[in-house]
Amino acid sequence: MKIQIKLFAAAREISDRGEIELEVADDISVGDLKKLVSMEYPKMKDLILRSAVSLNREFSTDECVVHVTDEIALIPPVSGG
Amino acid sequence: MKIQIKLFAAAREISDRGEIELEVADDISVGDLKKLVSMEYPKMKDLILRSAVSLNREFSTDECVVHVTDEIALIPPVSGG
Amino acid sequence: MISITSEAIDTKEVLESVKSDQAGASVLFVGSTRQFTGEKETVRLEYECYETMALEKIQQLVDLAQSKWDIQQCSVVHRTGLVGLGESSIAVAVSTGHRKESFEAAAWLVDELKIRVPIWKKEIWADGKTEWVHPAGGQQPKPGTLNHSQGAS
Amino acid sequence: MISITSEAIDTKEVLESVKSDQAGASVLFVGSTRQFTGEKETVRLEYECYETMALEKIQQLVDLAQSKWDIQQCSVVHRTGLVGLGESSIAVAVSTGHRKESFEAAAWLVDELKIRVPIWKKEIWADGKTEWVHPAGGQQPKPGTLNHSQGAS
Repeated sequence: MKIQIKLFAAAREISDRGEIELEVADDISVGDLKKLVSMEYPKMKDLILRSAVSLNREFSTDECVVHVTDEIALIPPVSGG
Repeated sequence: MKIQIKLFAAAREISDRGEIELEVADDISVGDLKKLVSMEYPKMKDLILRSAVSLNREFSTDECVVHVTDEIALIPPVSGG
Repeated sequence: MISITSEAIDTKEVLESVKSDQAGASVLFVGSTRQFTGEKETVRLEYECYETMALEKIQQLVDLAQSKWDIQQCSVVHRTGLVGLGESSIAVAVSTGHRKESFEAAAWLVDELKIRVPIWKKEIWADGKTEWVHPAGGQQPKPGTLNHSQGAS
Repeated sequence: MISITSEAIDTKEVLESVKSDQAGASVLFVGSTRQFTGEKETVRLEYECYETMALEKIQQLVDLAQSKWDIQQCSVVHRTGLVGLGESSIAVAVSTGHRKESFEAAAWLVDELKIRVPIWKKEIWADGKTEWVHPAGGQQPKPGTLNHSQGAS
């Protein structure tokens, strides 16, 4: 399936784009998705290790399954306030 | 010596005046002064038991000595804020 | 800014008075007339103060707060006279480098002011009765208690 | 009032948004751009956010705060884009019957927002360098952690 991942902050700057598109296996886990993005974008690897993934604007765990309809984002450690 | 004592809040309302004048012994203690005021103004007695006395805008203890030049006030329990 | 005023408190001015480029955090506390205390209904409050002593005591509290926390700016304004429902009787503002200190110092200043500063509140109840608030069992300030060893515990 | 805005924050409006005759206490927290962090000098900050998620997360925090404390009104406003020295990036206001709850809830909301809401800060230093702030060892939010059993401990 084809998915889009929103990128923010350092992830957006490192990849120079606000969203990336990837072809991934159906029912891929969040953990595997993070590994895949790290391989495709090695410059983001360190940051991805410290980042969360949100599915439909909720934080997920590595075990969560990604669906094609999910709104997906990479959430580096936050620093608002 | 003749002294004036400033009164506030319930003490002012009970005595119906913002300041009272008393003839007291030289070097009277704050404790004795409070007793004297309680005798002169029995309606204030309960409140005086719970009140402090300030000398020159500093809280005093019963042992402090009152001087004729002191600025004296009866300070009922405060409730600002 | 330390002041006692019979006018309405300009809370925006109080907050702006603590502005500093060295501050990352500011906390403004505003106390106002609350309508209900349990079942009893307040229509307004009246504040009276021993102004010269109150100003000195507030200044002592501000000085002490500045010795306890790394404060950029600190303001305390108290109103006197009648204070209607929802109107402000007190505003305390503190600015600091980091937020923890702002919250702590502002809360401490309000706590201490309520114990140590000669200001009194009269409740004017909806049933027409009035009542000076002189808390029973309240800590009665003693000389020399306003020092570094106590307060923020 | 919950909002994310690229305009300057009107802190007076945020404070007024929590006004209530049932409140005896209001606390307004304002976070602003601090010039120095140790030896390093900041000239401005830039904030970026995942707006739809950030608004949902802030609403969840406000809902949770209202379940933890007896809050009259609660507002959270965060700014995005460039925020100059001394300008405000965040304003949180809480009104409650009594002051303890206002201080606690406002401090808790700021603490939690800094952990759980997808907003990021970029330091723009005086030497021309820039740096996204992604705290190391920071608590990484997990699903289901936003519940009653944690937070205000």
